[in-house]
Amino acid sequence: MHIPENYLSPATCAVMTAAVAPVWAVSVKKIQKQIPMEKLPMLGAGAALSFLLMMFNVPLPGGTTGHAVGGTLLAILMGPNAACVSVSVALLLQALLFGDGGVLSFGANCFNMAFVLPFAGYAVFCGLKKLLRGTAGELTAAAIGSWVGLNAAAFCTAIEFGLQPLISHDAAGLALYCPYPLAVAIPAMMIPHMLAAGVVEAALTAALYAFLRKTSLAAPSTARATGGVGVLALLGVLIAATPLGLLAEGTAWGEWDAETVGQMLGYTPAGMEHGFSFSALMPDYTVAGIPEIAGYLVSAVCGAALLVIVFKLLTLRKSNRSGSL
Amino acid sequence: MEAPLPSWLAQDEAYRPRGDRDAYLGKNLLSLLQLLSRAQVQRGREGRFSPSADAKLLLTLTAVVLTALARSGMFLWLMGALALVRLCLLPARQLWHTLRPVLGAAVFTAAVLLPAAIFGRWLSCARMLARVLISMAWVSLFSHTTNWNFITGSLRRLHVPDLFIFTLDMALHYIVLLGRSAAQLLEALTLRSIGKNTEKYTAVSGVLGGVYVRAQTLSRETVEAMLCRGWSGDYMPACGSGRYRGAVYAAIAGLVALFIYLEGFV
Amino acid sequence: MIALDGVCFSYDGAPALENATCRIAAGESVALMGPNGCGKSTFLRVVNGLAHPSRGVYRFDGAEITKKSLADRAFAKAFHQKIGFVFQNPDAQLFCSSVENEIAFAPRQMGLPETEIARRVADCMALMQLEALAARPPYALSGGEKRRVGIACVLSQNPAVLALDEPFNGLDEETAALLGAVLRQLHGAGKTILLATHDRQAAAQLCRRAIRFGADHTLREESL
Amino acid sequence: MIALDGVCFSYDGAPALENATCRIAAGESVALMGPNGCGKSTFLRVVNGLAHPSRGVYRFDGAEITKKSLADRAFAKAFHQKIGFVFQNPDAQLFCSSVENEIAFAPRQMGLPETEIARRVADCMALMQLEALAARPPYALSGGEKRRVGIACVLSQNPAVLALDEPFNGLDEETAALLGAVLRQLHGAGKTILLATHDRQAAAQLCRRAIRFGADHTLREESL
Ligand SMILES: Nc1ncnc2c1ncn2[C@@H]1O[C@H](COP(=O)(O)OP(=O)(O)OP(=O)(O)O)[C@@H](O)[C@H]1O
Ligand SMILES: Nc1ncnc2c1ncn2[C@@H]1O[C@H](COP(=O)(O)OP(=O)(O)OP(=O)(O)O)[C@@H](O)[C@H]1O
Ligand SMILES: [Mg+2]
Ligand SMILES: [Mg+2]
Repeated sequence: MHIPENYLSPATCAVMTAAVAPVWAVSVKKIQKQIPMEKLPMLGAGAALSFLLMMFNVPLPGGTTGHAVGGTLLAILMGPNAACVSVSVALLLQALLFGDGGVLSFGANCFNMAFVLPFAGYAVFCGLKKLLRGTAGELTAAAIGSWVGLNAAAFCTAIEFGLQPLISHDAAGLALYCPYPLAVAIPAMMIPHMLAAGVVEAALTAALYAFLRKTSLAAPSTARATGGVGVLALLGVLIAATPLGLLAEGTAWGEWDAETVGQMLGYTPAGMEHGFSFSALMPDYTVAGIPEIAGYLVSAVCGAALLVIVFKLLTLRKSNRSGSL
Repeated sequence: MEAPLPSWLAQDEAYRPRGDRDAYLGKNLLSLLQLLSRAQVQRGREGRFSPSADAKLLLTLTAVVLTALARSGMFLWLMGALALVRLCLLPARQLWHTLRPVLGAAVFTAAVLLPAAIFGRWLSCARMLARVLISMAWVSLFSHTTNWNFITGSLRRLHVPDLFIFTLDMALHYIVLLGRSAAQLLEALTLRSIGKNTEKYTAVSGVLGGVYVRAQTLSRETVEAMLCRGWSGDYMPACGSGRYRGAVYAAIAGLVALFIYLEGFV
Repeated sequence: MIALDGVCFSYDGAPALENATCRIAAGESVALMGPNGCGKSTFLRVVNGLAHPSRGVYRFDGAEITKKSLADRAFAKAFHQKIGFVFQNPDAQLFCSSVENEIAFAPRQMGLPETEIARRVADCMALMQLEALAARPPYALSGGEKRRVGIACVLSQNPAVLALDEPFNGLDEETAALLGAVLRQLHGAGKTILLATHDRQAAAQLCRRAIRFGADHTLREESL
Repeated sequence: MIALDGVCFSYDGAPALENATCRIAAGESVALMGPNGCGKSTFLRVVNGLAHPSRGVYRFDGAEITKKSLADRAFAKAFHQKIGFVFQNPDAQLFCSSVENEIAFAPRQMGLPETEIARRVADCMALMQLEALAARPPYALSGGEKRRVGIACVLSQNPAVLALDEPFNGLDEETAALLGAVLRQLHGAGKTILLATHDRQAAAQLCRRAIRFGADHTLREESL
């Protein structure tokens, strides 16, 4: 469920980053207190694990990808704070190295996958573990917890997507970022995550946890005593506050009525009348008094550069590429 | 003291392998190992005149933010043109590596936007696609022209907490480690898989356990090596060089000025 | 038996072998020598079909070894049986759950009867003095013990060509002498031996001929 | 400087050190010798505070080294700075993203100023002839190159005690001679050297005294 670049408006990205920043700060503080020095590299190992799990991803309809995250497993093994840092780092690696998930939407991705996911999953795990006794009970709790965690994160992602057409569009009512409203985004995100990705995450979590328990490498999490109510309350407040923050930013208060929503859902084909012509791609060619020449100049540069690139790639095909491993 | 060789070892081996298909599980395990072994973190190559990484990171962030904010087509075209020009200065192989994720993202976005485009929102979809392409190109350029050693240093300059940087460094280390031990195991396995394996499942579980135990051992040894060399929990990552920072800051200022001008804020 | 013609290989653009041309006949014993990083291990990787030349041709017993030819499983298995490789880093070579299983892996793959497997395992353990370690997992051994297991599990496969990458490293004096004796006997029995080493003395005792690698990754013949 | 009294250590019930008692004074140079699996590496692990005796006492500079005493970060840091460890398997020792960073790791942890770090890195790279490899990632090196990096990154820490586990393994002749000369000079400058090796000649050239380990994991003194 990596949100790519430019699917969320910059304002949304800013709000989500602001929401996740205090979580990071608190996590780092707690980790330094709770985790002994020689266990710290395990955070890196956790990040690597999460990174590898996220490599196995499939595109989903609705604008994102589906894959396991392993956040709940990490939370169970190292505590939710450590899981938060690990998954954040894995996401940073993916954003900067593989272009998977945007740089601007990094905050939003972290909010969903590094905060909501491990904390929600861990809370469910802890709650269920008390009810279901024994090893089997603990594994069940881990599976259900991770399923819930992943779907909670997917739900947040869906909401963030679905709000985009409402809060940012141009004068003509055309969405500037993700064009799908809540009614499309939520089912498009939730159905595959509930049926596929969540199940994979649950199975992986249970299997890996069982394996680690068997080899007695799963040390009891260090953060048990501190989690609980405070974290849950923080989670609730942040989740409640995020859409408010988006709306309060002012552009959309007026349009937040049934009529507009209905209009958005109905997909009135307003853009049709523009017809199909190349120049429409840059309709405001001459905005702010730039002479048309500048536009042509830039296009010429683009064309020339593209030609060079294609040529270079063609030479690459000819020279053999089998030399390296 | 020379004991004679065992008789079988003194003879030539008369061995003819029979045809054999791998069990489903074995095949899947092999492909999993292959995937793991390819999980090597790419390391960007710095050009000779490459500016310092923190400045480049700031430039990239600025470009991405402005691209996301821009409403004028002209500015988007400009950003695209800049990215294209930088791209065509790269050597062919690096160019291909840089372009690959961009093209992937473009195809993915196009597929996602198709329904909306069919419903008549093609203009906004085209614009979104352009934005995605352009910012992806900038980010990809950054990561492929920056040595990863310097990225952690630049994060330190941007006041990211040491714990994050440490976790990042360790994650990179473990990804490489896991990939390499998977690759080595795969090599050892291919060299020694010289016939029909009668106990496929025990072999498979043994190999999986082997990967796990090796990762475990290696990570323990890493911690020991760090302890021995004076690491005591607080981490001191390297700082990158401060080359050409002024020039990059000027470029950032230029971009922002252009943005303000083209977006009609003045 | 082994014929390289103008073989080049580079890791991600960094050359490791330049225009390597050589012939090694069956039954020969050849030392590979040269400074660190000159390409000895890479040469052995090419010879074992783990790395494929970016330019040039490598032939084993007349058949060209390429990625494509090794995709034929029966051919690949026969090829890998004929040539045994002792890695420079024994850690990278071992993956079974016990020393005994490790040594039995190859004969078991070859489908030998259980009595023959047991015999080979016992003989190889005796040769490398591993009897006391039979049930130990290979990753919980000392450095020299791992090396011995690595050698034993290649011997149990009874390959026609032995490619040994610094096999004496980490062995104690007694075991090193023993390994030298075994290698001499194997050579006497007609096996081909490729020995990468920095130890001039050991090379001279075992081999008549050396291939010397230069720091520029080229190679030339030398007699010992 | 280093004092072991009746130290025992075993891995999961398998003994590796039995009742080891020895004294090593500051400025001494001592060889550790013995057959494979006799406990040399384990001895060095105990001396470096990586393994803790199950019985007996290990004192370094008069302070007892236990898990508890090493939990004090300042003490642990000072202790680890004073003693440098070259691992038997160089692969296990290297974890940074480039050779340069690897060598700079220890001085950076010590909080030295950047100019001093740069100087030490340059000096150590020159000593081990690593200049050409500065920007390479350590995992993409040949075996001997890794070993050289492993040694350089311990030298850059300038420890009072050097614990070297078979440092000559895998080095080419020239580099081995160079390392021998460096070690002799370090010994002359008053550093303490612990050298685990199977090479009797190298040991005799560098050390006056040897600790010989038996196959039964006990140790006794020997003069070279
Ligand atoms: N995995 C790798 N990735 C990139 N470069 C490599 C890799 N392995 C080796 N090299 C480089 O290839 C060259 C040849 O390496 P090789 O391992 O063949 O040397 P060698 O002769 O075996 O040296 P040594 O005596 O140290 O074992 C060296 O310059 C080395 O740095
Ligand atoms: N990780 C481990 N787990 C269990 N046993 C081990 C482990 N490492 C070593 N041993 C055992 O402990 C004993 C001592 O090993 P050590 O590595 O100290 O030997 P060494 O003297 O360094 O030998 P070498 O010359 O082969 O390096 C050996 O019997 C070995 O099998
Ligand atoms: Mg080598
Ligand atoms: Mg040892």
